[in-house]
Amino acid sequence: MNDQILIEKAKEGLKEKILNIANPAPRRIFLKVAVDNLLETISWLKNEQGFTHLSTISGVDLGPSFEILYHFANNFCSFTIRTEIPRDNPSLPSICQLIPGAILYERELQDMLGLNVQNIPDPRPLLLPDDWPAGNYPLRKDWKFERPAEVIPGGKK
Amino acid sequence: MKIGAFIPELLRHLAKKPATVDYPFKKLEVPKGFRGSPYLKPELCIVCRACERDCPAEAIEITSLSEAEKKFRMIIHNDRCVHCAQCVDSCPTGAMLIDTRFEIADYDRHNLKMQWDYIRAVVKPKSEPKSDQAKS
Amino acid sequence: MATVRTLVYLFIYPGLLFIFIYSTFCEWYDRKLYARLQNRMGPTHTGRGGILQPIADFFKLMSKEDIVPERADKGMFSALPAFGLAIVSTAMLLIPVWNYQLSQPSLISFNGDLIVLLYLLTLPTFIFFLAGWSSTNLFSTIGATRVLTMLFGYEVPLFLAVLSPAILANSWRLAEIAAFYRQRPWLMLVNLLGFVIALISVQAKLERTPFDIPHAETEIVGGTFTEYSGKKLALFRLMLDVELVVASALLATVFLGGFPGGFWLGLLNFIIKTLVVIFILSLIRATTSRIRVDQVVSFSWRYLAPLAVLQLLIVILVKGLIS
Amino acid sequence: MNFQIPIGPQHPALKEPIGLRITVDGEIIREADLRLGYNHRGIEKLAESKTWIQNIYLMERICGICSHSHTTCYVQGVEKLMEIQAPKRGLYIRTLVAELERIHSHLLWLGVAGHEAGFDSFFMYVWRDREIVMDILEIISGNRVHYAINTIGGVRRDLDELQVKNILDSLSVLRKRSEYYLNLGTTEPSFVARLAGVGYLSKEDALALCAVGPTLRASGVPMDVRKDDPYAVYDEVPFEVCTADTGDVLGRTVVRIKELFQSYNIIEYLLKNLPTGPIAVRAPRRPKSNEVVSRYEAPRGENIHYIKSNGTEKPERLKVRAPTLGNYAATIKMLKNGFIADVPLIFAAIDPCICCAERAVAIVDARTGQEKIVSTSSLKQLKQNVSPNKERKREVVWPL
Repeated sequence: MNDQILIEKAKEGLKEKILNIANPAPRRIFLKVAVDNLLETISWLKNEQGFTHLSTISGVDLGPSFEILYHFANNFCSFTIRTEIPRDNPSLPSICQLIPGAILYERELQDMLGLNVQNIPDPRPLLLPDDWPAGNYPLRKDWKFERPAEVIPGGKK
Repeated sequence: MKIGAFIPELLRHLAKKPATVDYPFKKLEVPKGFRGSPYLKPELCIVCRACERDCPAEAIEITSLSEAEKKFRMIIHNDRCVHCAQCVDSCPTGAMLIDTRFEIADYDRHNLKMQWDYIRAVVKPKSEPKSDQAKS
Repeated sequence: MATVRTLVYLFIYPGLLFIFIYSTFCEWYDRKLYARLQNRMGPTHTGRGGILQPIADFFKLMSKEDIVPERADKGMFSALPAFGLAIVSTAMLLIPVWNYQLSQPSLISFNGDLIVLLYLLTLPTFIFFLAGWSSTNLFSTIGATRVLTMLFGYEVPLFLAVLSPAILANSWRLAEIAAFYRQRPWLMLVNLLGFVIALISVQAKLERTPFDIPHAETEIVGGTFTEYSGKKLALFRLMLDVELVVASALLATVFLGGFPGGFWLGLLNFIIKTLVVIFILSLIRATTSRIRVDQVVSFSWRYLAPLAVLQLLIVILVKGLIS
Repeated sequence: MNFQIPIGPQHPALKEPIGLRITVDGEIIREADLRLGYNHRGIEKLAESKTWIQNIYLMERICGICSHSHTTCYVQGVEKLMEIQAPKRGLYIRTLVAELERIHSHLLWLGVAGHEAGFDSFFMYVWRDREIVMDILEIISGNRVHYAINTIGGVRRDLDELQVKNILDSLSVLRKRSEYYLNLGTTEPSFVARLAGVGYLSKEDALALCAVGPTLRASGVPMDVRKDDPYAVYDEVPFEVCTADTGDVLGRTVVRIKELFQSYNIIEYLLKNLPTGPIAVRAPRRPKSNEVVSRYEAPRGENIHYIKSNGTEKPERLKVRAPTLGNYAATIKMLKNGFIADVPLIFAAIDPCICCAERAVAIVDARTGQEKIVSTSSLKQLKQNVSPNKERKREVVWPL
């Protein structure tokens, strides 16, 4: 199977950088690396395995840390690289030099989870309004949205 | 490249009946399974609250009027309803049904509320519900 | 008698009253036709078959709030719609539609009225330009520059195409040109190419698809008319309708032999011939998609202008043959 | 002479609000910048507070046009989390609706392209024929737009013989019409003049900027999730991935019309090989703690959902990446050095679904002004400052 070959190749090419590699379903590979090895792993994936298409970047708030998932895809496999960064120092390198199309996803990460993406070519906020209060990151678990009470135009009957 | 490639088609339709319908005056038939607004058959409701729990729009509200008489009140907020008919699927006794009306707009959102006061029915669920419907 | 005639001419037929009513009818006709060509219903409910819809639209717009942009040149901004309407209505007076005697076919008829009419039809373009420019809106400004850019494209072919029948008829007077072709109907065929060129140029002059570039709503919102609202917009729309009638009447006079036959028959002729021209214009509008402003200019100079010159050559040849 | 033109958030070319600011030099675009956020609804956050069943309908409301694609993507992910397998007939009906939706979306796009190019007759005719497929969807699912046919573990409504026959009859009409439009759209000179060579995106750029869907395929990259990562029953259905190598708007049009024909073939295959049996299985209320990446080829391109469950009734994280967001970076590239007149066409050519792309946070009030971005609070301030009786400024500042 392609998945097995790819996993073998990953083990060969990345060696001790791999923290964990899993293949929970056909055509799905999850590879965990440390944040310091992220750029090398992605450049390995792109240049040596030909994964040029970045589907998206997901960020998950795990409580004490954030998990960032880079979903790559090519014609036969969806390859996810995951990395974890601590909550008190949420910074990770930008991958825009390798994948120019990642810019919008990285800006979204900055807005929504308050991650500090280093060397990002365009650090402006993407989604949030300009008068959004600083330090509010909506997709963090500790950010609670209070739904305002429903107001029916015309008042109560 | 053909100049005026569209002209034959256009002229062919000049004398034809328009494809559009003079809507508020003439109406199209809706098909049989059309999902309109939900309504309740109170004589079948066993107050399992499956509809209330599964409603994605929080449009169904069941309150208890009197515990002793087992009297309940259901309000369907049609102004919030998204017409997904999940309540119909969730209902184990077939008490929730959906009609085929589509002109339900109103000037006042309060007029869109529908309300039923009823005594809880004792009906055995006809068929197995599609999802796990543990009584809450 | 002459005074009464003048007054009737100015205010009733074919002056203001007739032209306003007839132009709204033409708008309805254009809209209905356009809709039916697209397999739609078009205006339906105001009046029989929606025939009063343009009038209803006019009165609705007249009663709407009228907003003048803060930074616009207020005087010019407000004066332009009325000015434009006046120009196209004046142009209508030159069309020979009265009882059709060669001596007195219209209120004023003189040798060279063709040229005056063409110039009166050029002025609305400048009105649109000024309207867009004085709005000081970005979209209006782009629309205004597009108006002028397009003018350089279609104006010369239009002039050449309209002048070639005049050369053949050996007259610069509309009534005489029409009379000439009525006597020799087969000579109208000589001007067929010119007629096509003139139709395309008039389409561009009236800013209808494929030349609705200056007010292309999907590109630059409303273009020149972005800031116009209420009464001013109503007048502009009326002006466009009148311009449509005048332009189609001009083409009917020059290429289709005018409107002979006294008052009633002349009126019938007028209506039928303008409606035929408007039908062709609507068909062009329905058949094509909007092109870019650079494509308009290159199309005009690459195809229309050489063809117009060719038409001129044909006319000169034919003239040599028949004389 | 450069000046900036705001396209949006409210603009007739955009059917949904988005802020696009272009710097033009005469009629030529020099710079383009994109501003999202006008339309944010906070769906990702909201999904974390809704149950798995409620989320089906929430996902459906990400987008009106591709409502089925988001639910399918979500539902097949959740099915994997819950370790259930939808029955074959259910999957066939799911695929059938997906392909009908693709037809409806592509026809809609074709009409919109005509409208953006000022070709209103084309738009009217295409949309008239699109009604046929809308009616089919209404008969199958009970609604024209939000079909709500998916449920966790299968589909909600079955097909009967009469419906199958109706759909096949309508398809033959649609097929004939699509051939006509393919012929017309590629021969009408004024239309072709607007499409050909506009919004060029090279193969390298398309790959580097991670474009998806027909935008990518029109640049000559045969990437289609249906083929690469078959979900539902696409591994059983024969079809081809349509590509074009022109990389312009005309190429995207051709790719979409070719895909229409593929969809007709797929639907015919599905209806002729429709298996019997149940249409859904019972789903548990809670999945185990797990995670899944679900991909789907929406009409606009690759749609990807990352779903993480924590063993409760509600998802821990639901990340949605709709195809439009993936194409924005490429759009900016395409717009540069184009004409103002081409903005709506280039923008429409990615088939933007702004609702899809914008869904991450609760309230958004930003408004793109002409010179600067003005927030609502300062707008309200402005409104209070300018009283109706105040004298108007007389000085005129010419924009040029």
